[in-house]
Amino acid sequence: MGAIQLNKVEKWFGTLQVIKGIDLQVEDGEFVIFVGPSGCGKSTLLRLISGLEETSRGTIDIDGKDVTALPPSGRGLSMVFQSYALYPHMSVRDNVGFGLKTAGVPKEEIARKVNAAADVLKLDEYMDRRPKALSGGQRQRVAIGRAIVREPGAFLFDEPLSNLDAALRVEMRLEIARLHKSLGTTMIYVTHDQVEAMTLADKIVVLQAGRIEQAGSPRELYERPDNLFVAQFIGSPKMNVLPCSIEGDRFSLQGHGGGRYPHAGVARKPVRLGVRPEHISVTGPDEGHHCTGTVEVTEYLGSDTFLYVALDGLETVLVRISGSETVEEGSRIGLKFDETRMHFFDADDQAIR
Amino acid sequence: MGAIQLNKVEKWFGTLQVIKGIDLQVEDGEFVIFVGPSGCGKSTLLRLISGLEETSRGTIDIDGKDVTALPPSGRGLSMVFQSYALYPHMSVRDNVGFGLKTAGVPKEEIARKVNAAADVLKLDEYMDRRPKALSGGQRQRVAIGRAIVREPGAFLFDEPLSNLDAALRVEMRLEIARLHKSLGTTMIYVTHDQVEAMTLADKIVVLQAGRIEQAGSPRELYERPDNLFVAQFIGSPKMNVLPCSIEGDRFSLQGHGGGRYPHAGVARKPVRLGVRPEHISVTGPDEGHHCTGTVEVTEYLGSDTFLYVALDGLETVLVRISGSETVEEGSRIGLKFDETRMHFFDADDQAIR
Amino acid sequence: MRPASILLTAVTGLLWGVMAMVVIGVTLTLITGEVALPQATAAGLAGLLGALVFVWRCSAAGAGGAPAWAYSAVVVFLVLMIASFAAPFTLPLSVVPVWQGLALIVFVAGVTAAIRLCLRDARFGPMSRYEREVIYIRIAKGIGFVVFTIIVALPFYVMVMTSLKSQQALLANPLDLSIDFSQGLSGLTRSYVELFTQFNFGRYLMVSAFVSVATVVLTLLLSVPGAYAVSRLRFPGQALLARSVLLIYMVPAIVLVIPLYAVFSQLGLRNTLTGLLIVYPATTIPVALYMLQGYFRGLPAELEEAGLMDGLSRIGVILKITLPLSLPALASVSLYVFMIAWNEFLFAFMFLDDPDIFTLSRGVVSLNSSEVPRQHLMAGAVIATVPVLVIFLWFERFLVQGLTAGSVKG
Amino acid sequence: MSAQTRQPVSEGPPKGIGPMQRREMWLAYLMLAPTFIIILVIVAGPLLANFWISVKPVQLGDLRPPAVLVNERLRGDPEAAGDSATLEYRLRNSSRDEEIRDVVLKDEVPAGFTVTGLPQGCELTGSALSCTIGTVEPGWRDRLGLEGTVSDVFLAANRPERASEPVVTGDANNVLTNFEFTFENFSRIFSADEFWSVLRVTFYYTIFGTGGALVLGLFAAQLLHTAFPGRGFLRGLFLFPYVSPVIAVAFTWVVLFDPFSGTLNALLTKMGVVSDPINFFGQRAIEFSVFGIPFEFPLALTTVIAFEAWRYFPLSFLFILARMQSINTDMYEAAEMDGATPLQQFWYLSLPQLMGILSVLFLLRFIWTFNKFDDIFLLTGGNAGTRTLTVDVYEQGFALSNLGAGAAVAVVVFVVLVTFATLFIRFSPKEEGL
Amino acid sequence: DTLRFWTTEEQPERLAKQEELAAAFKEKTGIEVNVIPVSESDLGTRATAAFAAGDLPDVIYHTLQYALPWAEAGILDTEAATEVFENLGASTFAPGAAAMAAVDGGVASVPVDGWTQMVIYRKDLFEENGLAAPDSYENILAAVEKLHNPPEMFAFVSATKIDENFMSQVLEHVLLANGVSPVDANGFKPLDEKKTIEALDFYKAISKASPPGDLYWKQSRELYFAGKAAMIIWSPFILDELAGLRDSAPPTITDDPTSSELASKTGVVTTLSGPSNADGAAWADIRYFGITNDADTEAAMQFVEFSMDEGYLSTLSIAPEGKFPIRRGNKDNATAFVDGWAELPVGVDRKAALTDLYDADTIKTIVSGLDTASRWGVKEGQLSLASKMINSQVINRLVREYIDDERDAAATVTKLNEELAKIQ
Ligand SMILES: Nc1ncnc2c1ncn2[C@@H]1O[C@H](COP(=O)(O)OP(=O)(O)OP(=O)(O)O)[C@@H](O)[C@H]1O
Ligand SMILES: Nc1ncnc2c1ncn2[C@@H]1O[C@H](COP(=O)(O)OP(=O)(O)OP(=O)(O)O)[C@@H](O)[C@H]1O
Ligand SMILES: [Mg+2]
Ligand SMILES: [Mg+2]
Repeated sequence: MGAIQLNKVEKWFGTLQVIKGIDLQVEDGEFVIFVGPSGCGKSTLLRLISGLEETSRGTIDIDGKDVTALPPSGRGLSMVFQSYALYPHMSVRDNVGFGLKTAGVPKEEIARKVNAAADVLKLDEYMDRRPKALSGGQRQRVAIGRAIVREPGAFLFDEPLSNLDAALRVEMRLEIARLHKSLGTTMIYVTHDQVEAMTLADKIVVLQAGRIEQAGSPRELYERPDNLFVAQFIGSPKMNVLPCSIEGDRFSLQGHGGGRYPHAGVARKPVRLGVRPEHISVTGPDEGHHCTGTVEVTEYLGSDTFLYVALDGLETVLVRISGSETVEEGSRIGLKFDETRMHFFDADDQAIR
Repeated sequence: MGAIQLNKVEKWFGTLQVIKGIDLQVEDGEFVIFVGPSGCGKSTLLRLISGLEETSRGTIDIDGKDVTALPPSGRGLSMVFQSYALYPHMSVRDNVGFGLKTAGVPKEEIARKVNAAADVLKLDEYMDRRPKALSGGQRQRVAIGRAIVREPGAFLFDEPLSNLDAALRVEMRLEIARLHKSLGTTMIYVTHDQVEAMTLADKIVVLQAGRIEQAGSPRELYERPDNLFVAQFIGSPKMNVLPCSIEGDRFSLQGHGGGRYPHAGVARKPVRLGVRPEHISVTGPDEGHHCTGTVEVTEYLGSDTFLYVALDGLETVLVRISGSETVEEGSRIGLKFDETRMHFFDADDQAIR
Repeated sequence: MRPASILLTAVTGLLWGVMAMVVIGVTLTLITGEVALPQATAAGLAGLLGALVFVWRCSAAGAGGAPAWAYSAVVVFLVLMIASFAAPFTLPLSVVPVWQGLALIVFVAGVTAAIRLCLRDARFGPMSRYEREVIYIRIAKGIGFVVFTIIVALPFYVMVMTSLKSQQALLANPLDLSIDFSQGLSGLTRSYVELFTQFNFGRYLMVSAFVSVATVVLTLLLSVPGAYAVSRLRFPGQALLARSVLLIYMVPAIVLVIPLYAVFSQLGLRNTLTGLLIVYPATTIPVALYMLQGYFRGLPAELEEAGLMDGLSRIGVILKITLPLSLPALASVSLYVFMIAWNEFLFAFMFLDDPDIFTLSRGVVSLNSSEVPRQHLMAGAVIATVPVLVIFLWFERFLVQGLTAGSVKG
Repeated sequence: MSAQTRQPVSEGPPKGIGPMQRREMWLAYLMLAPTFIIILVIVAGPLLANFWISVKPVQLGDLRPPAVLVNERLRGDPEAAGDSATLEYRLRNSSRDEEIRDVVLKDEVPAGFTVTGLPQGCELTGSALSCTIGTVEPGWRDRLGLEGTVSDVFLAANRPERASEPVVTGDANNVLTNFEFTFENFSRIFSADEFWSVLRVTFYYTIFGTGGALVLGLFAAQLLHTAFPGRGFLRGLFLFPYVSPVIAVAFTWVVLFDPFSGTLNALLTKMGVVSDPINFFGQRAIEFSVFGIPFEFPLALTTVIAFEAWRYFPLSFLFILARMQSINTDMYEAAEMDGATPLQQFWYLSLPQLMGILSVLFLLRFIWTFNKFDDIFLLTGGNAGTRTLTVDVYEQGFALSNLGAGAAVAVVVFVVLVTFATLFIRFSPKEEGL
Repeated sequence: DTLRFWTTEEQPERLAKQEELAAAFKEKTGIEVNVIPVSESDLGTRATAAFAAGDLPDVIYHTLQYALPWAEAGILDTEAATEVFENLGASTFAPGAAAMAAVDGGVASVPVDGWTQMVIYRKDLFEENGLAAPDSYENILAAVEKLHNPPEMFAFVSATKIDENFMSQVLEHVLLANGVSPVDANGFKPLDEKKTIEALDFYKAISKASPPGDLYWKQSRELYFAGKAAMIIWSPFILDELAGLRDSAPPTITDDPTSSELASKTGVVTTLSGPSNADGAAWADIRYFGITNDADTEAAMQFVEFSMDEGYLSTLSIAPEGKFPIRRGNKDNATAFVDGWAELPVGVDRKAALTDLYDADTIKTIVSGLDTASRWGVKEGQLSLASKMINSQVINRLVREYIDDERDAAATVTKLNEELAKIQ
């Protein structure tokens, strides 16, 4: 139970196509995260799966059964909403037990299941409070509790943590990870938070404009992005991109130096080079380096310092160095890229590998 | 113009004391940032300076003149609000020029100054739009423009960037830094964002419960926190704190090893040791280290990986390692602290130096 | 096949058949003046069978051919004609044939549409509780729409139609609310013409308009500062003052009338518009103040603080920032106050005796108490109603917003 | 630094208010003053007057304090200068129950009138006339004739005697202003059977009228909650009854329900639903019996209640609709996911969420309905078992001229309302206040 | 200097005539008169309220029932009225009408015009069924028996709307017919139980033969005009309408609203008798000009004098069918006004003389009624008390409750006596 399959799913709002034919296989027990820029259709896709929106074209199968025409109640899924969507007039206990009550489960069994969920989520103390009397994190737990008790085939989360403050977000993130580990249930999770996506997912699905750009494990996406969009979308601060040219097995940056080009055998030729801030090191202006520039701004963050380096004749490049190193604003430095961690993109923004 | 002095300032809401006697000297042209946990009185303090709240006790001087009883209009300050507080019924041009208009500045001069501000903030294209038709970042710019044109003695910002998304926040942060550099006007800025505080401030004022915990430059606060509160408040992820004991010039962690204690001459004895995640390195379980533990969770973020290491018999410690290194969850490792970057705190949570 | 599903389908059809027949029959009667006795039984039967056929065709999915509702329509029509012996309204088909034909079309279309809307996803097979309830709710809503529309619209329809008829026609056949075009435009509007020429209604209209607008202006002038003070300024007794205003709700107007009558008479204010213009704002200010302060509270305080930082004084903030931002609220308060003043009856009735300064409400009462024919009374009612309805429809949005924003939190 | 800020907490909150707040306070009072003055004068004043009058045996006529009425006329048709004429003052005690003491008449003799004979008790100083009359009995009347001759000046003027109004002063006991109190009004109304039936009718009217408006409003709000083409139109239409002048809709109902020429009765009789027309507004009760137990169905009262529900359901409809639209749709989606059926969603989610607004509406409408006068007055005039307390105030105070009794009923109304509102506010669901 | 004149004749066409009169008066004296229509049902309350507020008009055109109570309450300036009465010549007035408003040494108000209440019946139906004219309880009940056939035909349309003067009038007429009166020379006199019960039973019988509900003049006329009532009680104001002369109240028995057919089928009775009072009685209403105590007395007197003299025929012409002259003539010609009145055309939208519409007998019945007509308390000198009793609507209310079977007849009489005794 809990394997979900989308086949050429499309969603049209009137004449506006929001989901443009998505095929996706979610294995039973997998933790899948949808990320993508705002408006790309993450929530819509989740709601198609839940049944809250009608699928315009294509089919959705759960455990091999076509559920495309079933109402939400018939799909056996649970959902946790960004706004928590708790029932404000009910106690936590009733909130959590509501799904069971509507299903006609006997009272004792409801009580038992609700208490079990409360144990898992450490909600025991708050069971008789109204949602209003809870903090954000507690509300989030209640929302999750409500989803758990129904023992669904899969959990759907729509940006469940985005209303929490940073510290709480970290805590709840760990909790969700733990929950997934202990329940082993399929989870589909929408977020726009990098860190959540990277740390929680078994598989990240990067969406853009209603299409899947890439789907894969976090490390896959970070280390081997399929295209420029994914490369820049995953990783924070984002990847620096510079125009480059190729000669044989060497690349060169206009007006600067160059280095070895590893994919010389590939027919497609790169026009851009991408390198992440953390894969650049600072050298003296005259030592071995790929390029030189002037430090425009330094941002000291304690653990790290970010340098905004204006390359001569090229864009500004962001470099991350350790917080203990100091570089003066306005000084000239050389930059050296980690050659094993450079990315090349062709004119169609596709990665060359 | 722009030096602000607070003398024993207090604020009472009825019988609730929110600001508990604050002395603070803001130099002309300084960029001062108030940080502190939610509800500690940052906004209130800012509003006392602005004159929007009445000061209950103590005095506020601007450029040596006591302005405690003056209404906001008499203090010559500008304020940028978290919600921007743009006048929705006026065009951008009128919004920006409104303060000048109420001051009775002639039309041509208003136009001139407004255009100048628009140039600085790249608002020219939007001058005739209503705020509703602007994006968040543009609105923020308008709010700043409105503050600029009045050429105030100082700018007051109350969490100006908290309504923007991450990317925009970075951009606007740089913009404000640039603005401060070019105008050289005093700025007082409230935020709860670490990064903003660290990167922008000349001086960070850490508030807690209506009192100043420490005031100083970002590096000072990061490297030499006065007390445990500041130590844990500044820096992200936050400092790990472990109980420790001292014998002569050596400290030891209960059930683990120890190291050299640098402040042997100080009378106060430390009971806790603090070390930041970025100042811990991973060793094999048997190599030289300060302590050993089991990796509970690893969070892979691409550039970095965070390890949650459960120390034997002690708390869980967070460790930051490079994203390219891999440590298996569940493996046993040793941890080595950077001895030059350890902090010791006495029973009153004061740092020992 | 589930008996329960079939029963649900059948009852749906039956209900709609009967409902549509009664409504259409009565409408036909009112429009034509001919007494059309609705054949409820036949209509119920027609609806019932129509519904069964509809669901049957739907269930036979992929059958192709004509859509299910077409079958249903045909069945409804045939059954109705057969079961009522070709006289669905008990009138011979030769009487008002056009209207009858129209009514028949409306009936068939209405019943078919209703069946289609209600039973869209129904089937004879097992249905979940969820699906059944969806159908119940559709039926209840459908009936609700019809019933509500009728009970709301019927009195207004009668009001307008009565005003267009002559006393004699009214007495002869109270059911005949058709428009008799044969009397020509002047005959139709005779009541109105007489009201405006002989009964001075033109003047009443002006007086009402003047009084209402003046009341609005006075109310706003007084309540805006008050509401602002209560909602934004801090001062001792704020909560008490804000709440005590509401006590006026507890005071019946009739209790005020008698003392005010005496005092106003002595001051020479009774039987003057000035008198009304003192009383009306007094009764509207609390409401206005209440609505406005709700709105003011909802305005972001930071906007006003921005104004203060921009160098304005409190008054400046009110004039330059609060008021322009409150235009919707001001509009809704104005509309509401206008409505109250325009519709006010008691004070006008008690205070005014001079027909030169009658308001419309007062004027209409005087139509009732004499031997004035009923169509005049109704025409008077129409004249009193139309302006306020027109203005209301124009600004409805504001009224809805303001009324609710002002008094309901959350 | 930290050591320095950690000074002992100062001496507690400052006393008094600072200069900025004081400025704000005065501004606030200034802004509120006009509102409060007008409300005090127009509402609080009359209300207090009512309380005062309710403990006094006051008839409507007593509002006019006892006084000596005077009428000045010229008698004797003088035609030429030198003709004699009489300037006659007719005097009358306006009260039939109270004597008036120290009555003095003062007037100016018109120019050109030469006084030749002064009645007793009168003095003439120049042209100033002053007559001391003394104490006069209730119902007393008298004439004073001032004899004299006229000159041309006098004749030329138009009614010269009216140039100055005669002034009569005197003291009398005034029931309105004296300090004698009585509870007679209350004992009178409480001992009348009628009062209790009026009270009962008032509560029926209020409770069912309010309840009806609420239920209809709730139903209508359900109908218009979801979007569909024509919703705006229907919403506008549904508000008509509330927006239209009461006078128009009340008369329309009377016409519509008229037993002889009303459309509704014609419809009912023609369609064979009833055999005789029903007099909806005129018939006190329909009697019928169930299992031999006779019941009375209060027809007119029911019709009036129906009118009330019809006219005011739009208000509850508006408020309920607004509240429903402010309920987060997320909550319903969550319920969908939880497998709740539509009726379960209504019962477990919508209704509890609406309780707050429903109770506020109930309170408001209860108060307003309780206070309602116009509607019943126009529909039935309070007859046929529809007389409510407010109509009774009018009847007692105005129609029967017993102001004291009317005021006593008004006091009852006020007390009942305040009691109800207090209790209600204390015990009703608290989710949203006013 | 404007006189305020309250009049209960408030239909526009009648108002217009009064305004003409006012204009003529202004022409003559320069005094402006503001004619203010007041609904008859409001007149009592409004006058009392205005008195209390010290805001009375100068002149009020009112009915008999208010004359003495108002004089007593201090609303009317009886001296001024008496003076006008005497100026005009007491002898020029019909004696009965003046006597009804007599107070110490004069009249409370100046009598203007009067009419008698009539039983109007369908002569054609009565003849068809061999019924005697409905001039007694007995005859009426016999006719009820024969003719009652609802909803096509109601035998009677009685008056049951208790707050309408109309009900008081009809009831008083019925009670008078059986010799019942609540007053004697010493004031309140308990109602005679037997006679009252007879009258109550009669009233209940005709009410049961009426449509349900709150009936008053409006329904009576509508039903009669529609040919759905056999008998009604009405004032002579109906005479022109009955003949189709007024569009706003057309006979609807035929399709032609201007037809005088119904008039020709109608018979009239003014004197009604009951089993205990074979002589029977007629009921008259007289209208008066009252000058108030707040008036500009002299101008008001001038106005009343003018209306009763030069303007008298205009006054009567407002509705000649219901305004029989009380002032017979002036100093020069003792019958000037009676003669003039007879020629006044009746009707609103169409005009005709009464003599053209009704046969001489009928007209004679109508007019002569005024001479024999009476009211409670007139003979006994207790009109004022009787008026208060009527104005209190106690009788209406209790009778209505009797009709609604809330109390039996004897209890009703007891209760009536109780309540009436309270009225001073
Ligand atoms: N009910 C609707 N009607 C019309 N368009 C809609 C509707 N719901 C969503 N859209 C459009 O579909 C697109 C995708 O919306 P969706 O909410 O799925 O984005 P998202 O990826 O979840 O964005 P976010 O990160 O902001 O939540 C958007 O352009 C949105 O405007
Ligand atoms: N008008 C007020 N009346 C009473 N208490 C207030 C008022 N304004 C603020 N407070 C209280 O004063 C304290 C400080 O509030 P303040 O808004 O200054 O906090 P803050 O540091 O800005 O918090 P945040 O980061 O959440 O904005 C809080 O406990 C708050 O509840
Ligand atoms: Mg989304
Ligand atoms: Mg704050």
